[in-house]
Amino acid sequence: MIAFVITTIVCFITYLFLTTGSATADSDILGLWSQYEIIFGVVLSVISGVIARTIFVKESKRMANPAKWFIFLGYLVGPFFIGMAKANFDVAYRVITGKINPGIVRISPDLKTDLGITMLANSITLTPGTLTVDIDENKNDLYIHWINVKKEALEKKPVDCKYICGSFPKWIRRIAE
Amino acid sequence: MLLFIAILDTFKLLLKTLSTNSGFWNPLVWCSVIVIAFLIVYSIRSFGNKEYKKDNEQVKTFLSGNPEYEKEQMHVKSSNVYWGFTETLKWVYNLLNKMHTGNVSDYVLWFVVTMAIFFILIGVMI
Amino acid sequence: MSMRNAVAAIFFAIVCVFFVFSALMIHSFGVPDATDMDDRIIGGFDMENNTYYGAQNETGANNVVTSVVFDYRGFDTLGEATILFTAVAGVVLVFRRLKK
Amino acid sequence: MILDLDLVQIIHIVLPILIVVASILAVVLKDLLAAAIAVAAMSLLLSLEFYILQAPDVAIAEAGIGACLTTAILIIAIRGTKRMEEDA
Amino acid sequence: MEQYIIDLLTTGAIVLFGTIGLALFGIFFGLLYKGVDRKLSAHMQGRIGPPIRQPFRDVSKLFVKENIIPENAIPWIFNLAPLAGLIATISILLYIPIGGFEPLLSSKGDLILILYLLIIPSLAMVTGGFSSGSPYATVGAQREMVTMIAYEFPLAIIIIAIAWKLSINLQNTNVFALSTITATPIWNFVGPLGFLGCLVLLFVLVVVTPAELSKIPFDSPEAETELAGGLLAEYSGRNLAMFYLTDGVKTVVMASIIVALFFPFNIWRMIGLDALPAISLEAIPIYTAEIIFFLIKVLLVILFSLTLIRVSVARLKIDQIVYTYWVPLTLLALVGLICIMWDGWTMEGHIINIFGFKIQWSAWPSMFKLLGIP
Amino acid sequence: MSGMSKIVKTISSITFPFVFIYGLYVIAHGHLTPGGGFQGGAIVASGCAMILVAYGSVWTMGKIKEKNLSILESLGGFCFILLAFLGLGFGTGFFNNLFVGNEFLFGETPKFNSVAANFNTAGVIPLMNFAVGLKVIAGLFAIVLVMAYASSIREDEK
Amino acid sequence: MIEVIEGLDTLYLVVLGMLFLSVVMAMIRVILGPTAPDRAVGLDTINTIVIVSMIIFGIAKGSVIYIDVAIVYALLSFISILFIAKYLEGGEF
Amino acid sequence: MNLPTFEFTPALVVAIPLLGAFLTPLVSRINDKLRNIFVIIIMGLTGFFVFLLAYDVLAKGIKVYVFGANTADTIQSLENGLPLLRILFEVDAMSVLMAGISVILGFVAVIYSWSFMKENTGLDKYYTLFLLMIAGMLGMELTGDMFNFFVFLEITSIASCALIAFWTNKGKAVDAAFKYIVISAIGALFILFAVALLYSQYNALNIAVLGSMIQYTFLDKIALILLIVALLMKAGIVPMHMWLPDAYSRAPSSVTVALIGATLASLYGVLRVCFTLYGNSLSNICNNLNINVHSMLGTLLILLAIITIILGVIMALRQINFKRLIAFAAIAELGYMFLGIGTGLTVLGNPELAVYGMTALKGGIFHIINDALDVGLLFLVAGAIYYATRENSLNRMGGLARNLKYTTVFFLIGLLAVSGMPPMNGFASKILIYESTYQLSPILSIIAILCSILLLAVFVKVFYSAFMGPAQPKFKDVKEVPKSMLIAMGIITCIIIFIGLFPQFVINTVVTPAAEALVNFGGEKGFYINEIIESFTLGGV
Amino acid sequence: MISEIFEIVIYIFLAIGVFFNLLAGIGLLRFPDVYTRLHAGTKCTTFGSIFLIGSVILLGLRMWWNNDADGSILAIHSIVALVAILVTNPTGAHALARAAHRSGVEPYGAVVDDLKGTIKPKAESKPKKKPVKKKKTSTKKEEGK
Amino acid sequence: MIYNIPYIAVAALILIGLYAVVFKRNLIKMVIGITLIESGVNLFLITLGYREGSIAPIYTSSPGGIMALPVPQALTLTSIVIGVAVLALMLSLVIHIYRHYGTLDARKIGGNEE
Repeated sequence: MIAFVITTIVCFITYLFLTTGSATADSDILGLWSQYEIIFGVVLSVISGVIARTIFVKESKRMANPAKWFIFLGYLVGPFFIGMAKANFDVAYRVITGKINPGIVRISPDLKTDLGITMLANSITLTPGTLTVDIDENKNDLYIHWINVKKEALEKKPVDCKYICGSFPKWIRRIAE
Repeated sequence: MLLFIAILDTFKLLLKTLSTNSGFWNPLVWCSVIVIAFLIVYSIRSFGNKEYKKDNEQVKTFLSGNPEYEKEQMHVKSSNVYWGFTETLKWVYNLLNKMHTGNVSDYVLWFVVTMAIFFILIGVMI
Repeated sequence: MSMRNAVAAIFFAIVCVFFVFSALMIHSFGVPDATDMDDRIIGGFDMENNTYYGAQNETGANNVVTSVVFDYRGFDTLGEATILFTAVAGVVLVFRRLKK
Repeated sequence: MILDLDLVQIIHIVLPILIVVASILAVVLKDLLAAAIAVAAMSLLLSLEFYILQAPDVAIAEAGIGACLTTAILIIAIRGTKRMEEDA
Repeated sequence: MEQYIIDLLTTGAIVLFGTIGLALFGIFFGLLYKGVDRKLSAHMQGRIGPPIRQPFRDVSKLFVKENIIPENAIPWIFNLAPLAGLIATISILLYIPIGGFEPLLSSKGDLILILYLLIIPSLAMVTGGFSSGSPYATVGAQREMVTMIAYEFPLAIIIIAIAWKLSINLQNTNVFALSTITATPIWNFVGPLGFLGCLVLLFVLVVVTPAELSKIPFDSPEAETELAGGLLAEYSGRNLAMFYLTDGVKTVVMASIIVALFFPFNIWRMIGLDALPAISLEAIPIYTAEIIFFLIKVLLVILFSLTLIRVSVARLKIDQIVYTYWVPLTLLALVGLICIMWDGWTMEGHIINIFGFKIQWSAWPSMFKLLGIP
Repeated sequence: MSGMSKIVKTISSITFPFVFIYGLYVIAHGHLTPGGGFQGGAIVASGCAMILVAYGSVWTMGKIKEKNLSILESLGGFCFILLAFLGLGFGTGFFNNLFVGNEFLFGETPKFNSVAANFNTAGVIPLMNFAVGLKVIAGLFAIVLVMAYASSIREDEK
Repeated sequence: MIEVIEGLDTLYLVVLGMLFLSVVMAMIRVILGPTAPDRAVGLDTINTIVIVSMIIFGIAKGSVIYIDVAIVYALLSFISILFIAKYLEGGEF
Repeated sequence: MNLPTFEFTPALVVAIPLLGAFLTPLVSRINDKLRNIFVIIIMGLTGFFVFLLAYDVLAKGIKVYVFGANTADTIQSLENGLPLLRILFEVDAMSVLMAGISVILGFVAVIYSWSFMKENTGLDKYYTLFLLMIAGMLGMELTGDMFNFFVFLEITSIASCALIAFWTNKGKAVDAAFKYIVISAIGALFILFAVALLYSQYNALNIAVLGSMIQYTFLDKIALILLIVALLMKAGIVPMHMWLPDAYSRAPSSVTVALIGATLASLYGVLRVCFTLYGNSLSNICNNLNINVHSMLGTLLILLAIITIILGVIMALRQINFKRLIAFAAIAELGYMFLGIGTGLTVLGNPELAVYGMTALKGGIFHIINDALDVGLLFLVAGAIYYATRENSLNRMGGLARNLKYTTVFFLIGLLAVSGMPPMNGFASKILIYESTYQLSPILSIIAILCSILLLAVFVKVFYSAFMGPAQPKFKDVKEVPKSMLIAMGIITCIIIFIGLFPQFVINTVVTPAAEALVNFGGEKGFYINEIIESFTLGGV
Repeated sequence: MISEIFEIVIYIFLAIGVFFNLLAGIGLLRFPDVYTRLHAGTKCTTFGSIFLIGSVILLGLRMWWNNDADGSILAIHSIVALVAILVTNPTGAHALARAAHRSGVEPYGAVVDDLKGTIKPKAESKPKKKPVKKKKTSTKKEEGK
Repeated sequence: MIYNIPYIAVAALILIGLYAVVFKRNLIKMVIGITLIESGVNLFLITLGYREGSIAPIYTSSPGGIMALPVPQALTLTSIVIGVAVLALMLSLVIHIYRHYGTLDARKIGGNEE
C-alpha cells in the first residue's frame, strides 16, 4: 500500500512537472495547471502507481524522506559536479595528448543498499578517469576501469576508495543508508 | 397471377442460354438430354445379363499367370503415371526444376526482373 | 551461382536507373506540387461563407496530425491497430506450446 | 536569415548521406549484431531527419518503435539464432 | 408468354424425341459402319473378313455373358463409366448436323462444347480402366489419357482456325455455332493461301481421328488388351458392350464432325434451292437424298481417316505419340493456321497480324521506335 | 539466472515509473502536443522492455503472462472499435467524432489558430488515444516478451 | 518568441552544425569500429548528441513542444543500448 | 425493402469480423465450443451483410460510405470540387462480387475447421487470425482509398502468414510462411511507394479522384508499374508464383481455402488499378497516346497469363504432393483469369473488338468465382484426405474411394469443374474466354483449350492415385470424415452445381454488372464523382 | 543588465557544450580501445549536454521571467530531458563496459586487470538443436510402361 | 538538383534494401533489408509532406507560419507500426526456421520440392 502511495505521488509530481503551463483563461490552479490536467493526472498517476509499485519500491522506503532529497541535490550540485568537471578536463587532456595508462582495479566501498551502490557506480562513471565495469553482486565490490592508474594505489589489493571516488561514499552513505 | 408472372420471369432468367458473342451453351437442355439418354441406355443395358460373379477365380487380378503382387505394389505410383508424357517433356521439366529453387532471394529476384522488363516496356517505350 | 548474380545485377541496375530517374523527376524538395487536400485539413478562413474551416474547427484537436489520424483517416488507424493485433496474435501463435 | 537557410540546407544534405551510409553499413557488415547496431543508428538518424522535416509526431514514433523496439526485436532474434553471417 | 411456353414445349419435344431417335440412329449406324469398316479393310488386305452384321452379333454375345467385377475395382465407378461414355456420345449427336439439316439443338451448344463432349467418352474409358484396379488396365488408361492430351492440341487449332476465319468474314455472327459453319462453308471465303491452309487442316483432322477413336496406329491388332484396348482388360459382359456401342457411336460422331466442318455441302444447295423446303410429302425425296448423301459422306470420311490409315500404318510407342502430335502435326496445323491468317491479313488492311496478335496500328510506332525502325 | 547487473536493475526500476507516466502523458496529450496513442504506447512498451532486459524474461513472465496481455490488447481494440461504433449508434456514421462541440467530456472546440493548449477538447479523439494506447502497450510488449521468452526457454517440441 | 536575444536562433543553428560534426565523427567510429562494442559506443554517443541537437533545433525553430521528442529519445535510447549490452554479455534474455 | 441498416452495410461488413476478432480471445476464455459457434455466427452475420450489400448495390448501383463524415459536408465538398478528406468505401458490383467470394470461402473454411483443426492447440489465435484475414480481404475489396487498400493488404498478408505457419512443428510450413511474408512485405512496400508517388503529384488518395486526374506522366507510369507488378506478385502470376505452391501446400487446408480469397483480392487490386485508377482513357477511345499504355499493359498481362497457364499445368502434372499439385493447378486457373482480363484491357479501347473485349472481361471475372469455388473444393478434399489418412503424398495413397465415399463424389465434381467439363461451372467461364480471345489471337484460345485438357489429365491422375486402385491394407481403418467437413464441402458443391446449371443467370445478375462497373468506373473525367453525388442525393445516407 | 548577463552566460554555456561534444567525437576516434572510448563518449557528451541544455534552460527561465508561459514548458521539459540523460548515460556506459568485458575484449595496454579471471567468459554459442535432416524422397523411376 | 538529395537518399535506401534481399543469403540480413525499404518509404512520405520554411502541423505553442502537410505524416505513422508488426512476425519465423534447419542460409532451407 505504502509502495503504491509513494509511486503514485512520484508519478503525480512528474506529471505536474510535465504539464506546467497548461493553464487556460477559464480554468487554472496556481496559474500553472488547468483542472482537467490535474484530474487526469491523478487518474494516470494511480494507474502507473498500481502497475509500477512493486518495481519502483524495492526493499526500503528510506528515500521517501524529503530531507534525503535535499542532501542528494546538494551532493549533485557540490562534489559531484566539481568531480565531473574535473573528469572532463582530464579526459580532454588525454584526448589531446593521448597519454593513457589504463587498468581495471577493484574497490570495496562498503555500501550495503542497491541504491547506494548504484549511485556510487554512476558517480564514478561520470568522474575523473574512471568507469565502472563490473560489480560483484554479493560483496558489492566494484571493478573500475581507470584510465590513469596510480602506482601507489596498487599496493593494497582492493584499492582504496579515496584514489577513485574521493568523498563520494561518505555522501552516499548519508543519502541512501 | 402477378406472382405467377414473377415466377415465370425468374424461370425465364434461369433458363437462359449462355451466349458469348460467338457461341452458345445451355446446360439445362444438355442435362435433360443426358437424363433421357441415360434412361435409354439404361434400358438397353438392362437387356443384358444381370448376374455378377463373386468370390470367383475370375475376380482375382490376372497378371498373365504371374503371382499377384502386394496391394501396394499393384497400385501404380503417382509419379509413374503419364510416364510417356513426362519422358517427352523431360527437358522442360529440367528447366522448370532449375527455376524453382525454393530460395526467397530468387523469388524477389524474379520480382525485380519483371519490374525491370515492365519499366523498359512501359516506362520507356510508351 | 555467379551467373545468377550477374543476371541479377543487370536487372537490378535497370531498376536502379529508373528509381533514380523518378527521384529526379519529382517536384523539388520542399515545394509540393499540389496541396489542396492538406490545406483544407490544416484550415483557414472561408471568405464566401465567412466561416473558419479546418482540423481545429472540425475536430477540436490542436494537433492536426492527430486529427488526421483519428478523425479524417480514423479507419486507417483502426486498420493499423488491427495489424498490430494481428502481429501479436501471429507471434503468440508461432511460439505457442504444442500439445504433446 | 540567409545563414539560417544555408545551415538547414546543409543539414538536409548531411543527414541523408549519413542515413545512407548507416544503411549500407547495415547491409555490408558480416556481424549481424553490428548490422543491428547500424540499423539502430540509421533509425536514430532517420528520426532526427523526420524531426527536422517538421514531423515530431513521426519522430517520436520512429524513436520509440524504430530505434528502440526494432533493435530489441532484432537482437532478440539474433540471440535466438546466431550472430555471424555464414560465408559463401 | 404463351409463345414462350410453346417454345419451351417445343424444345422439350425436340429433346425427348430427338434423343430417342438419334440414340437409336447412332447405335445402329455406328455398328453398321463398324462392320463396313472391317469388311473394307479385310478386302484391302486381301481377306474376306467378317460379315457386315458381325458387330451386332458381338454386342448381343456380350449381352449374354455375365459380368465380372474384379476385387480390386471400385464397383460403382466401374459400372458407371461405360454408361457415362455412351450417354455423352449420344448427347453429341444432338449438336451436330445429321443428314445435312440443322442440328437439333442448334442454338444450345457450339463447337467448343462438342470438343469437350468428345473428351467425355475417352474420360469414361480412362476412369473405367483406372477403377478396375489392374495394372494392365492402369497402363492402358494412362496411355489413353496421354493420347488424348496429345491429339487435343491439333484439334483445338483446327477448330479455332476455322472459327477465326469465319469471324473475319462474318461480322457479329455466332461463328462457333455449327449451324453457321454448315451454312457458310469455309471454302467460300478463302483465297489461295487460305485454301492451302484449309487443306492442311483437313489433313491434320483426318490424322487426328484414329487417335480420337483409339484405332491404329495407336492400337495394335495383335495386342489389343495391352494398348488402347488395355484399359478394358477387366471389363466383360454388358459393361464391355456399352463400351463397344460407345466406340461405334463415336465413330459416327467424329465422321459427322469432319463432314460438318469441311464438307457441309447439301443436295438442295447444289440443285439450286434457296432453302430447305418445309417438311411435307413433296419434300420427302429431298430429305431422303440428303440423308443418303450424308451417310455416303460419312462413309467416305471413315474410309479415309480410319480404314486407310489402319491398313497402311504400323503402331506407335507412347512417347512417340506425344512427339508426333505435338511436334510435326501441331506444326503442320500451325502452318495451316498461319496460312489462313495471312489470308485474312491481305483482306483486312488496317489490322496488323504478327503471330496472330490483332492490335491497332497506333500501338506499334513506339515498338518500331525501340527496334530502330523509323 | 538471467538479467543484468545490479546497477542496471536499480536504474531501470527507478526509471520505469517515469517512463510509464511519461508515456501516459504523451498518450493523454495526443491531441495537443506531438504524440498520441501509438507513440505513447510505444514509449510505455519500451519501458516494459527495459524491465524485461534488466530482469530477464523469466522473471517478467512470472510477473505478467502473455495471455493477460492478449486479453488487454483485445480489450483495447474492442474499446477502439466500440468508440467507432458509437457514431453509428447515434445515427451519424462510423468513426464520427460525435463528442466535439458538446459540453460533455472533451467537448470544447478551440478557436481557430489559437495556440493555447486546452486539454478539454477534441471530442472522442483522446478516448481513442487511450484505447489505442492500451492496445499498443499490450501488443508491443507482448511481442517483445513472447519473443524473448521463447528465444531463451526452449521447449522440447518433438 | 525566441527573439528575446537577437540572432540567437542563428547561433543555435551554428551550434547544431558543430554537433553534426560530432555526429559524423561518431559515425566514423561506428563504421570503423573493429568490434561490436566499439560500434555500440559510437551509437551511444550519437544518441546523446542527437538528443541535444533535437532540443537545440527546437529552440532554433521556436517550437517548444519539440522538446518532448528529445525526452522520449533520452529515455528510450538507453533501452536499445541495454539490449545490445545484454546480448554482448551473453546469457539468455 | 428499405431496411434502415442498409446505409451502414459497407461499414458493418468490415467492422463485424473485426469486432469478432477482437472478441474471440475473450470468448475463447469461456468455452471452446462456444468460441466455434461464435466465430461461425460472426461469419454468418458478415455473409448476411455482404449479401444485403450485394442486393443493394446490384439493385441501385454504386454505393458510397464515408467514414466519420457529416454527410452534408461531404456532398458539399464534392459538389464544389473541394478535395476529399475522408476515407470512402466505394462499393460497386465488382467489389460486391469479390466480397461475396471471400465471405463464402471464409464461411466454408470456418465450418470446415470445426473438426479439421480440433486436435490442435492455439485455436483461439487461429480463429482470431482467421477473422482478421477475412476482414482484411473484405476491406481490400470494398475500399475506395489507396492507402486504406494498402493497410488492408497488410492485414491480410500478416494474418495469412501467421496462419500458414500454424503447424510450427513442420519446418516446411514455417519456411513457406517466411517466404510468403517476405514477398508480401516487399510487395506491400512497393505499393505504398507507388501510392506516395501518386500522392506527390495529385495530393489525393481516393481512387476515383486520382483516376479522374491521372495525366500519364513518367511518374504515373512508374507508379502504375510498381502497383501492377507488386499486385501481380501477390496474386501469384508466373514468374513470381513460386511462393504460392509453398504457401498453399503447407498451410492447413482450411487456411488454404481462405488464402485463395486473399490471392483473388490481390487480383482485384490489379483490376482496380488497371481499370479504375488508370482507366480514364479507356472510354474515350483513341484520344491520345494513353491508349497505348492499356494496350501494352494488356498485352503484357496476356503474355504473362499464357506463361502462367502453361507453366502451372505442366508443373502440376509432375507433382506428387496433393496440395502442391492443386496449388499449381490454381496458378494455371489464375492464368485463365488474367487471360480474360488482359484481353479485355488490350481490346476495350479498340472499337471493332470492344465487344469481344467485354466478353473476355466477363469471362475473366466469371472465372474468378469459379476458380475460387473449384480450387477451394479441391483443397477441402485434400484436407479431408489428410485428416483421414495423415498422408499428403499421392504416391502413398490409393483405394480411398471405398472408405471416403462422399469425399470421392465431391472430388469428382471438383475435378470436372476445375478442368472445365461441360455441366460444371468451369466450362461456362472458360467458354467465354475461349470464344473471345480467339479474336485477338487464335493461339491464345488454342493454348487455353489445350491446357484445360491437360488440367483434366492432371486431376484424373490424382483421382486414380488417391481414390482408385486396390484397397490398401494400411488404410483399412480409415473412416469417412466428420460431418462438419462434409457440410463444408457440400456447400461449395451445391454452389458449383448451381452456377454450372444456370450460368447465364449468374452472368446477368452478377458478372455483367461487375464488368460494366469496371469499365465505366474511370469513364469520362469526373463521371464517377457524379455517381457519388447522385448516390448521395438519391440513396440518402 | 540582467538580459546581457543572461546572454553572455548562454554564449559561454554554448561554447563549453559544443567544445565538449566535439571533444567526445575526437576522443572516440583517437582512443585505442572500448573502455577508453567509453570514457570519452560518455563523460564528454554528458558534460557537454549539461551545458547545452543548461543554456536552453536559462533561456526558458528568462522567458518565464518575461511572463511567457511557454518559457516554463521550455525550462521544465529541458530539465526533464537533462535528468533523463544524466540518469541513463552512465548506466548505459556501465552496461556496455561490462558487456564488452564479458564478451572478451581485453583492455588495451592494461597495467592491472583485477577483473580478469573472476568471471569465466561465457560460451558464445548456445546448444544447438541438431538440424533436421531433409528427407530425400526416393525418386526411383519405375517405368510406367 | 542538390535539393533533390533527400529523394535520392530515398531511392538509395530502397535499393540498398532490395539489394540486401536479393543478394544476401542470411535471412536476418533479408529482414534488415526489408526494414531498410520500409524506412526509405517512410522517409519518402515525410519528405513529400515538407514545405520550405514550414512548421510542424501542431497549433499548440506554434510560432505561426505555414505548416507542413499533415496527411503524409499520418500515413507514415501507420506505416511505421505496420513495419514493426511485419518485422516481429518475420523474426519470430526466422527463429523457428533456425530451430528446424540449424542454419540461416536461404539456399539451404526449403530446397526444391518435387
